[in-house]
Amino acid sequence: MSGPILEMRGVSKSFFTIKALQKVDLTVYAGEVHALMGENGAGKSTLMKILSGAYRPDPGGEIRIEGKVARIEGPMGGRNAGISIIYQELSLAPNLTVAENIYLGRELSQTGLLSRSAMREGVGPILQRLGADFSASTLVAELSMGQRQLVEIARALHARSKILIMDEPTTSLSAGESEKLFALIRQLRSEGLAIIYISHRMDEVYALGDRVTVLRDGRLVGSLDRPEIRADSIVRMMVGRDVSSFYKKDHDPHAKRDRAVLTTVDLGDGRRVRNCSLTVHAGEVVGLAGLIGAGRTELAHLIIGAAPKTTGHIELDGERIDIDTPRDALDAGIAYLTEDRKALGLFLDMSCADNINLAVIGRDAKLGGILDRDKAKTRADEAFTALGIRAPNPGVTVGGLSGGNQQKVLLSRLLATAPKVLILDEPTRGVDVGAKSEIYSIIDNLAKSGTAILVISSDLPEILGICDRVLVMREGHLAGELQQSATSPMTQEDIMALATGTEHVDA
Amino acid sequence: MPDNSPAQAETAPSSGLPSASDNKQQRLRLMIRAAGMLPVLLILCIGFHMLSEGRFFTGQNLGIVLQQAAVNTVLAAGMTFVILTGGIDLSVGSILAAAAMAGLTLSKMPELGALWLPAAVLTGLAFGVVNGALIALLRLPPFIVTLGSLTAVRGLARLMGGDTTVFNPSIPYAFIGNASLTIIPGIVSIPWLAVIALLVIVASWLILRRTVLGVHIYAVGGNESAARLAGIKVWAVLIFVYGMSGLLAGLGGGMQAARLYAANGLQLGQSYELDAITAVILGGTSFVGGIGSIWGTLVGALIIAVLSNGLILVGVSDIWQYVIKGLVIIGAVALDRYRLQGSART
Amino acid sequence: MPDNSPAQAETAPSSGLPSASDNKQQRLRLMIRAAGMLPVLLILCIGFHMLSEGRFFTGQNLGIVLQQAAVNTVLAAGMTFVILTGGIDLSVGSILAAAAMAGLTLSKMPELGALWLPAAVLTGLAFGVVNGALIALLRLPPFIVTLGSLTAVRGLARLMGGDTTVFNPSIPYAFIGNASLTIIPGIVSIPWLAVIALLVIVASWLILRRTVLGVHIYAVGGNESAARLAGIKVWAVLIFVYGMSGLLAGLGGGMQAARLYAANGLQLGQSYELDAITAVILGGTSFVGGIGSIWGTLVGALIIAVLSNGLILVGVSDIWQYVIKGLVIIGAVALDRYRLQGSART
Amino acid sequence: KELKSIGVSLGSLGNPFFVALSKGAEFEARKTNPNVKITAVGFEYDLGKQVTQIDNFIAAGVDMILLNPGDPKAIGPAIKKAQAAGILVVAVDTAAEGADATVTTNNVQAGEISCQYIVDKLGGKGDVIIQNGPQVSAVIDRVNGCKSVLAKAPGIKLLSSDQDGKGSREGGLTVTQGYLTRYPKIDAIFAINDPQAIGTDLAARQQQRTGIIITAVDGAPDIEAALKDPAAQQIQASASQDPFFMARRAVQIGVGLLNGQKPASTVELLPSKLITRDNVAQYKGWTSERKE
Ligand SMILES: Nc1ncnc2c1ncn2[C@@H]1O[C@H](COP(=O)(O)OP(=O)(O)OP(=O)(O)O)[C@@H](O)[C@H]1O
Ligand SMILES: Nc1ncnc2c1ncn2[C@@H]1O[C@H](COP(=O)(O)OP(=O)(O)OP(=O)(O)O)[C@@H](O)[C@H]1O
Ligand SMILES: [Mg+2]
Ligand SMILES: [Mg+2]
Repeated sequence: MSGPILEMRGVSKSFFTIKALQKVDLTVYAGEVHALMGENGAGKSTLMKILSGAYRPDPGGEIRIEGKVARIEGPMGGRNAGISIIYQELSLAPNLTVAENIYLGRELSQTGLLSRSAMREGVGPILQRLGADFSASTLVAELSMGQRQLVEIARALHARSKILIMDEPTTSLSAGESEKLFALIRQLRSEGLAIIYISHRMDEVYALGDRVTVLRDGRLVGSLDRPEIRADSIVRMMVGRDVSSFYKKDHDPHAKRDRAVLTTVDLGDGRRVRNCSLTVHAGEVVGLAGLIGAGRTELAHLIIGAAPKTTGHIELDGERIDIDTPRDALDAGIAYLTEDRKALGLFLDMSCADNINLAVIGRDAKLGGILDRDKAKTRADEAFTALGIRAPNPGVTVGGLSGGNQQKVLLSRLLATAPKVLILDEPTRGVDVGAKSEIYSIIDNLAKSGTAILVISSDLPEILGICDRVLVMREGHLAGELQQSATSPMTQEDIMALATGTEHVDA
Repeated sequence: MPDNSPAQAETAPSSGLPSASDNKQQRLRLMIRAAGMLPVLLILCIGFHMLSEGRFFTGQNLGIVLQQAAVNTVLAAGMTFVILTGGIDLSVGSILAAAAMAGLTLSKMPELGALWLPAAVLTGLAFGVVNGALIALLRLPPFIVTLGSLTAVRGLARLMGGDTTVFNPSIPYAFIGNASLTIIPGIVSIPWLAVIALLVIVASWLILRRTVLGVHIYAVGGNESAARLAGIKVWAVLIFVYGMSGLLAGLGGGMQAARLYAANGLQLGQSYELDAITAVILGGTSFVGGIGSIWGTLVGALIIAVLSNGLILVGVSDIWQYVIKGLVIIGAVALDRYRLQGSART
Repeated sequence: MPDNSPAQAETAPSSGLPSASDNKQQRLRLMIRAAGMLPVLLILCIGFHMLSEGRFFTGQNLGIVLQQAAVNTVLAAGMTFVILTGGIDLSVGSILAAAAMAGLTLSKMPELGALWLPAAVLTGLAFGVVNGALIALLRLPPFIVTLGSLTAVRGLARLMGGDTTVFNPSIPYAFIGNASLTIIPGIVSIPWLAVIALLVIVASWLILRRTVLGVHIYAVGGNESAARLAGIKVWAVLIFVYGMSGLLAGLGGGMQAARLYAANGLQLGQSYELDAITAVILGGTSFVGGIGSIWGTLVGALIIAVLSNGLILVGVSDIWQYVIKGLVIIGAVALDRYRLQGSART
Repeated sequence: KELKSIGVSLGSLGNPFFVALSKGAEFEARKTNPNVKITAVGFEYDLGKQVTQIDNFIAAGVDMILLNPGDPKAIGPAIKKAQAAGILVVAVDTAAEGADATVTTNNVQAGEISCQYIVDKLGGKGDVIIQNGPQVSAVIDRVNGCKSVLAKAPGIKLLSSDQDGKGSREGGLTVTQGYLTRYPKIDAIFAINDPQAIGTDLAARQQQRTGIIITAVDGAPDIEAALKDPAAQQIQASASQDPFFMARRAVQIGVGLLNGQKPASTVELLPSKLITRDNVAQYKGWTSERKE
């Protein structure tokens, strides 16, 4: 084997007082997929941002590329060193077209004038390879989250570099798109690229990883070679303890369900959702699967009144109710966890306590509007213990928490309203294994206590693991239903078949 | 407008300090942030005191400074509500003029004269609610709506007085404009205008920090779409803040009327909005919304008043007052930025 | 400031119609968006023509409208660059005054007189670059920085002329201020001021739409941190846009000087920034940055000029001009919003 | 030739002085032709805006422009343009280069009599402040008139003349508050116009400073009231202007010119009379019903 293409030695980084990385080493070879693992906040993204030039490391460490010491100064430095990166937080300009975003910072020009057509043509092949269903001249603002992620991937691939970093590239992709990406990654590996791959989805790491490096609390824990890659060992290295029974299903999945809580009849918005009729019973966990852009989020928005419906109506406990705004939904007892917690869920500059109490402070208030600060404090403290939120105290701002803890804060806000129906949109997106299993057990406990739960997820193992019944959406309508039964368990293939509509499956 | 955060190439908000050990330092940082421009204010005061041969820190002069700061403080308090939601209100100067005209006109009617102050305040409220309704219900950009009413309300203010100065040397409650509240007879007294301004600040603080509405205002400014999904009636919050800004502009109009015994639809309140916005921003409230405090606004308004007063005391000519004021405003935020960065680095 | 998008609870712009079948409709929508306020402009023109008994659409009057729109168009073009990056420049009026003063002062020197126009433009550029440097390098908020220079530069402009009017009836190149370019002798001629404004618009369009720098300006406005991560020198882009705004304000100062043969540090350019910003926003450029076009700005500037001219032609009194102007500005954006919503629904 | 339409461009409508001016113009114009079309606009002391307004008047085809020039010299080219379009231009309140005629108050004289009053009252000895205002020619003339009188009295010390009271009550109040703190002894203040004088008085009363003689120029309605107000003892005189009459004269001269009658002189200076607390009862103010 030739020498490593990348060596990082003793790299540290602190933000003011937090030590995000302490003397971390990383060695990557050409032609391998190197998985970087760790809990939320372990420092994975920070390490990669140092490599790409977005952050400047603390003095002391050393980075070698192809054996030569490299000083990476600024994003341009990273690019010139042959490194391209897909950032965890999408970093696209929504007001520009797909082609402009892909070429951003290295536009094609002729005698000082921009060559738009050349750029459009230049990105065609890569979009095709990724199976993108949008054109190079589409505005990024018009794309869904998943499609935007494809643009990010296209941008990184298009730069044709030696080292490709992918920081959680599949969080917004569903099984189909992910498969296409994996095929591409394998091909790039065979072409001799070094790929650093970060994900919280174990199955992806098993499928792709040639080697795994694990970080914990900003320190290197160790590296594993292909033969040593096993779930228990990785998880133990990440978390520092064993995580048993990942998917928890203590509530009875086969119980007889006769009390329908949420029923939608022929719901549609005249655009992306048509004739959706579904029912969720008390104590039931129903999954909603589908490809990206199938309209699942849109359907959830219709149910909670965040988008105007043109057809159909909603019944709660058998009675027809009018829901025109999210406020109506909350008052009726329907709570919704958004898929985009930063943009649509949290108030990053506000404290955890304020975030948790936000939906119920009106209910708690004294004299018609004076904050009940004691009640709010108690509620926040309770939520911290109940969900195991790891933060110094409820007074710190949410923006500083790790993804998993942010998700739990958001979940606490919904639970504070004591909902009858809980709609969870991608509840574990970007959340590490430890927090994931905690969220699963929260869902399980809620189901046990009789809450009707609808889980929208693109993570098929997750859907199969926690749901009693799965609905599949395709192109805006419900394409079918799969029932968990003792004799024939649901499989990923069943779901994919319904989601893509390629093959007829008896439901 | 982008709030150029001090973090350099870093993308994520640099706020995060989850680990317990750092908690103390975080609190310290927050305190420094809250203290905000106070050091700048102190430096200015002391500087002017020395340059003016000890004329600045006299009971009488401090009274004058407070009085001059009062109207701008009241306007800036209203502006704080608006800017906290990420909006802006350019129409406060015109609303102030219209309210003063309405109040003075009423004050000259024999039977209704005593009601002039409520009339002025309600006039302001009415214009503010119209602004808010246009912004919240028709979803028009605040800058354009209030720019439009800056112009239109100015016209209405002139119409009210038939385009001349309305004056009433015997306006009821004139004491709020020129008299002082005596605390210790002969030694400490505070101008009534300053008392009113202080009450407005305290009331604003109560609303912002002790009521549900206050939390909702910060939430709408922090993340409007999340606020909507969390069940907050965003439109109601917006109408409230613009209504509040209008109401306080109306109160400011009443204060000016009592102080000057006169109002002129065209001249009164010209470009007051710039002073109010400056006070808010000097006070550390972020233009993107969701971050800021009313105490900062008070400090900001005091800085502006001290600057105007001090430069005259020192005998700086009118022209140089412009130059120096401009530079001090820029210098103050630069200092603030530098100070915050420094503290963040230690 | 939040750009209250017409979409309801949706967060991201709800415009999206990615599938190919909808492509035509999308293009139609884009065209309507680009046409922007054109219908409003046409309605105003026709309305004024009828109300003024046919005086509006005469060669002479159209020339006057174009000439009056010219300076504001030039300022608004610079402002478009700034607002596209999500910033704002309040200092253009003061910079215009300072540049005009500098130019006129130079024009009276026998040897250097001919250089007065470049001198004015360079003066503007210098102030603009200082603004840009403060914003880009010290990362101060644009509103405060340019508010500070609004004041400080005004003071400097007054200093330059010793606080009096500088007057030069024989200023070189006076023709650009008052003469016209004849296209068809005796029938069609365009004021030189309008020609300059049009050239500025075309040049701005070229920069924004046909150069790499233009894409970078849009990118910084759309997502500043993404732009930084893509290796764009954000600081350079910011210095460029504020420099450009200053340069064009300097050019505007030169144009005013040539038109008036005179300049006054105190009086010239007062609150021009509001007109420039109004033109930009009427033209559909978003305050949050990243979205907008220079053609829209041209239409916005023409609307303002037509309004001023038409109201006088019709003989509306000064007071009512205020009221009507304010309402038209609000009405225009409301109409625009309504129109876009309508088209989005079809 | 009949006067069919007239354009009026004034400093700022909304200022009672200019309102009285525009009323006088309207009164006289209606007397010659009851159907005359009058458009009065304020240029807010922006020369560029005034030139624009003149252009618009040209486009609107008026017969005469009544003008309060933003700058006496700089407005010259615009006046020429209007004249080239066959329009008569008459300047009021401030002289303008090239205008067909000018009617103004004698502002130098107004400043003189207002400050002479101070000198006389002080017996030629004392500390005096000139509270300046926006640097337009009328203000500059008044200050020059005042300075020339003060210079003739060697016992008078001029403490300051470089602060701008912005022509308003508020500005006068703010500036005076500073002055009162800065100077322990002030014997008299000359304010360049009436609103500033009233602001000055308010500041003095607020700080219980007495013995300051305040004089001004204008004779506006509010100074009339103040001169009659026993509480405002320190306001003692104002050199009056008569805007209503000024505008009427301007229109009269203009109509004469339209019909080929040349006035004796292109500049008509209207003398200013000093109103004091003693003679204010006889003063006929700006807003009194005028029919003659
Ligand atoms: N810009 C920043 N300013 C301050 N602290 C930061 C910043 N970026 C990251 N941190 C902190 O550094 C630590 C490591 O964060 P990092 O984003 O690298 O974690 P990660 O392993 O990528 O986590 P995740 O799996 O959630 O993406 C965290 O404690 C985080 O709060
Ligand atoms: N914010 C948005 N702006 C524009 N179009 C959108 C937006 N969100 C979704 N869409 C479009 O609406 C359709 C349905 O998207 P939706 O998000 O409801 O699907 P989903 O099944 O939840 O997929 P995802 O996994 O991406 O969340 C897609 O075609 C998508 O392009
Ligand atoms: Mg990460
Ligand atoms: Mg979704």
